[in-house]
Amino acid sequence: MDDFYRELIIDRYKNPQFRGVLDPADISFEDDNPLCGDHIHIDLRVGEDGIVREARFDGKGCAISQASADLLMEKIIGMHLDEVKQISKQDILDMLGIELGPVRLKCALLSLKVLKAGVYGLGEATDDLVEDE
Amino acid sequence: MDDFYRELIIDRYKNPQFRGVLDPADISFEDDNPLCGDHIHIDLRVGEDGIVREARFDGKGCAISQASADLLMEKIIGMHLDEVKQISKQDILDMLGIELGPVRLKCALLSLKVLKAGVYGLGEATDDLVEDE
Amino acid sequence: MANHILTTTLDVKKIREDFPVLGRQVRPGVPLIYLDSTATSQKPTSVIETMDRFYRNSNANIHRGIHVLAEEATAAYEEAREKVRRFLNAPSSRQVIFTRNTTEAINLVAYSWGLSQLKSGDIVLLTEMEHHSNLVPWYLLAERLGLRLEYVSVSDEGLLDVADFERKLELKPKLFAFTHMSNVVGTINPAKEMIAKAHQVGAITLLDGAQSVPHFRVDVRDLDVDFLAFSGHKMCGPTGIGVLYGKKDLLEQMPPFLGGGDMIKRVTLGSFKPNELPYKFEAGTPAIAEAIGLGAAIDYLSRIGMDAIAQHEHALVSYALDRLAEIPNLRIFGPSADKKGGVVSFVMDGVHAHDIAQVLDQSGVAIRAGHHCAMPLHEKFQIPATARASFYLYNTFDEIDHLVNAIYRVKDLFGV
Amino acid sequence: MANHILTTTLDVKKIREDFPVLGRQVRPGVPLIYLDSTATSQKPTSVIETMDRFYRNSNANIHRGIHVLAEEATAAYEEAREKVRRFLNAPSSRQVIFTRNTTEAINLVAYSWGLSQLKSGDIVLLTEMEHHSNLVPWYLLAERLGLRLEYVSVSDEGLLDVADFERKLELKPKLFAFTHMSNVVGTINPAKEMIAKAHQVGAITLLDGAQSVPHFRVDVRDLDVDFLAFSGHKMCGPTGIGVLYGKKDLLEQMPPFLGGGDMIKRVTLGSFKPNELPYKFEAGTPAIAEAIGLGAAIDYLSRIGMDAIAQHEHALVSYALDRLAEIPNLRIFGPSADKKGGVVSFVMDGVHAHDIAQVLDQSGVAIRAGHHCAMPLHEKFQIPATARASFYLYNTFDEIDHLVNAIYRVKDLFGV
Ligand SMILES: Cc1ncc(COP(=O)(O)O)c(C=O)c1O
Ligand SMILES: Cc1ncc(COP(=O)(O)O)c(C=O)c1O
Repeated sequence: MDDFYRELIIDRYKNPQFRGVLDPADISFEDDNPLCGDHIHIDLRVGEDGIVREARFDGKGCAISQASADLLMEKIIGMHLDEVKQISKQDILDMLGIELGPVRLKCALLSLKVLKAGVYGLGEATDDLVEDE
Repeated sequence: MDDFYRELIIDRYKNPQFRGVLDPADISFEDDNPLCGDHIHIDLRVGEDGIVREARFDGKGCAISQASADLLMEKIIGMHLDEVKQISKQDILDMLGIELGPVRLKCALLSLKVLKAGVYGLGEATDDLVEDE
Repeated sequence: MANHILTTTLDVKKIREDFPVLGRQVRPGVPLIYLDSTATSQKPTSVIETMDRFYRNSNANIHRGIHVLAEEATAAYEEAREKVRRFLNAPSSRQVIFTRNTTEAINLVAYSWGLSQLKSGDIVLLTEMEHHSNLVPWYLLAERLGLRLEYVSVSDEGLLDVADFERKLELKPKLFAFTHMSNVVGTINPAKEMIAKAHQVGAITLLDGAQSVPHFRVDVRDLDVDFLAFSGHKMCGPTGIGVLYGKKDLLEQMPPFLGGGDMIKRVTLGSFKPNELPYKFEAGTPAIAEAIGLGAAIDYLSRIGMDAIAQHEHALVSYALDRLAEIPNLRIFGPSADKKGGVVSFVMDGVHAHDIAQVLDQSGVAIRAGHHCAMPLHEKFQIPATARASFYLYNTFDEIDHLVNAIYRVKDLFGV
Repeated sequence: MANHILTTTLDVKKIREDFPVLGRQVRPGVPLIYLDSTATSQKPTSVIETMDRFYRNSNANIHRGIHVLAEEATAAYEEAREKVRRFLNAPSSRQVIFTRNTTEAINLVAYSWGLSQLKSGDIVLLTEMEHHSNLVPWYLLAERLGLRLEYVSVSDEGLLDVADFERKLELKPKLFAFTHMSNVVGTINPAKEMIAKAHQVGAITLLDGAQSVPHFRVDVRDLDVDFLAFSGHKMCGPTGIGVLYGKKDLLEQMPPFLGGGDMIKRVTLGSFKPNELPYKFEAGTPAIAEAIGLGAAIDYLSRIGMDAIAQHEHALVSYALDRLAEIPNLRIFGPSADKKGGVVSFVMDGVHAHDIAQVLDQSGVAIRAGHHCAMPLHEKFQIPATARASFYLYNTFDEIDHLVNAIYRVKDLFGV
């Protein structure tokens, strides 16, 4: 049990470091996981060079979705948008350091889905964005 | 095999005794078994006293449906219409003297169904007419 | 722990032996505690073996075949229909239509009865506690026809508001479609009285029996209900099979829904004549083995006895409500045990329902977390998700103790 | 008996051991000779046991569950979808929608694509050799929308008339829906060429693969077909499961068909947002165990090899046609062996098809008699019913000899 809820996840869930809102922001996007009501909003500030300068998430949901969003924001600060587009499902799993079943995977990947939809400038966040097909 | 196709059935199929048309007739009705294309037409002449005076069938189909129609015509001549209404599924099976699966049962009962729909003056022949529910 | 009277007339130990999966360890040393029967029930050996035997001995397509296998398969399939008829006390097995599940059964009514009988401006009355299966078909129909949908409101306690129901009936709905038992709060609605009242204003009634038929005696003649829908997989039967029961005159008037083999009497190029009931509504090769499996499930449940099952579940849920009430920071939804079936939904301050379920799973306790396909009810309660434990004939008081202990572990882990 | 080259690359003796029912005696001393696979195929042990294992070990409802069983069930269900994708060479498993059977898959297209894309006066092109499943859904739709239905005519030999097809295409049909292989005369239609021609006039194409997918390699990308429908029960899989494959852009544009759980993203009182593919079209609890069983069937067929299966069936049907041609007063329908799959339909002067089937059954030979859900084709041939023997991977040349001998017994009995 404690394996699963690694200290990192509980810690980031209870004490997130990148929770917040950026106003103004260069890129904003939000979506939810309809299966559980998880909701994630993401704001990015991006330099002219395409490098992410600041990143914040807001939302509510389970420990996995919120911790994963917090860790993801940390990860992308300093990245080029083109690199952000390359972040894969596996990167998120490595970041969390746990194994996940298909349902919790959706929780873990929600922030990445929202992030990618925002970065690509899409109208809607779809699962395709985070599947390694 | 020969059990099943009792001599009686093959005989009545090949040499029916009540095949034909009555014109005019007091009661006429026809229907088919949609599952196999069997078709039965029945004509009756009925006295003022409600007794069946003459009965003929016409149609085409399998040995069971045609033999059963032929035997049924023979059976009802001389019967009162009220008695005809009482003829049951089991009566037909007894008359044929064989056991039948659910599909062939429909073949065997087609003539009774047509007969009853005609006698009751119904617009349509339904399976309810020949089920012992 | 309070002093509880833990009584049941079921020999649960023996019943558990009928369900192979209940002997499973989900991880080495961690036995399964299955508290998710509202989502789907487990299956007894007799059901599994009945289908197995069918495939090994009698498998054939039905209705049109003359050979021995086809006759055996047809007889077994129709015998299953008769078992359903008897289980529901329905007048005729012609009124028993096999579908995939509750959802398809309700859609069948929406497409066939609804599209042909309803028109713009007509009112369909639902409730706020419906499963999506008894909402979305009506949304789709409302969009197509311009219907007006109304909802009987649900109290904070999780009961239908009787006064609101009577007010809504004054609108003269053409259809009142409602759940017999909520899959979230467990409320058992007084279906018989509600159906009678709906009939008084001329409404047709549809009862979602997904959670009632598996758990207590449902008598369609006593209820006088017009349509009843339920699923095999929630009542010890296989997946892929459900039932629509309907009153004969309604079913007879209804146009076909799906077109294809078996539902026709005659087909020419450009026209067809529909078959008689129930075949009119069973297009194509049906779920033959699954219908036969459902028949075996009904045999199994009938052998145990639906009243005994209901009593057992009532004892379990009473105990569960008492034990859960001891836990600080737990909010339990739904009415008291006397008004509900074996379902308990709850939330915990500071821990999302998904996390509760995940941590419980580590202890082998299988519950469900989410909106349970009843988003509007969750919206009403202003929560995105609940954790839900649900019980069936094979659950024990012991398992509820395990549930409670596991919930304490969640609290420890999250420090709440 | 003519001199036949009886060759096959299949080890049929070994294959037969995989199918428990083939060891059965239908009556004491009378072994089963199953020649009715076109109606439904038999099931290998691996398929039966896969479903059995699922119910004994991992049974749970899918998608929404967090516990171990739900995760295992979800993974197995989605893995089955991936197996179907690979089997069809479809681009994405999102394009694989599970239905009950071929019939429901075609109805899904008629209700969802048809109702939203077609309008009064539009032409739907079918053929005279269609199964009722690919006729009646279009009749129902035509009635609702005022469509015009046209039919590619069938020659006396049982082939589609190419010139008539090209003439009908000039009418610019919006949809061309046709069978890949006739379930009566066995004709294999040149689907790839016909689809290309239909696309040239802008038609959407739907292929009824009920008889093709089980019997030879069907590659949706190579065919470039827009929709493909087929049934699990005809390809060694269980009843209660079928598939609709569709091109992604079409499926994405299409509105939902059945409403309920799982096919939604979000529901409020009065509105909903549909889920992504393929879930948009899978309302309610799906046939979970059956999808997994279909996956096992695909594994089984793939292990044997679809090309080897097709070759074997071709050898069987060639032999059967030769042997049946020897019998006086037998009229055989359909083209020569090189243009067809493993199906032979025939009539006998003076003996109804039902009686043939019945007498054959006494010898353990299971064939089908009737219109085989293709009344219009029978009308065309001006016969009410045919007797049909059909073959699959587990049939032998020996069994065909038994069939022929049994037919001679029918002739004796009826004196024809
Ligand atoms: C060509 C064809 N299409 C459609 C069907 C219908 O299949 P199902 O009854 O599984 O829906 C069949 C099966 O009999 C068939 O042979
Ligand atoms: C009350 C209620 N209605 C309908 C359904 C839908 O059942 P199915 O998914 O079997 O169609 C469920 C099952 O979750 C339910 O609990």
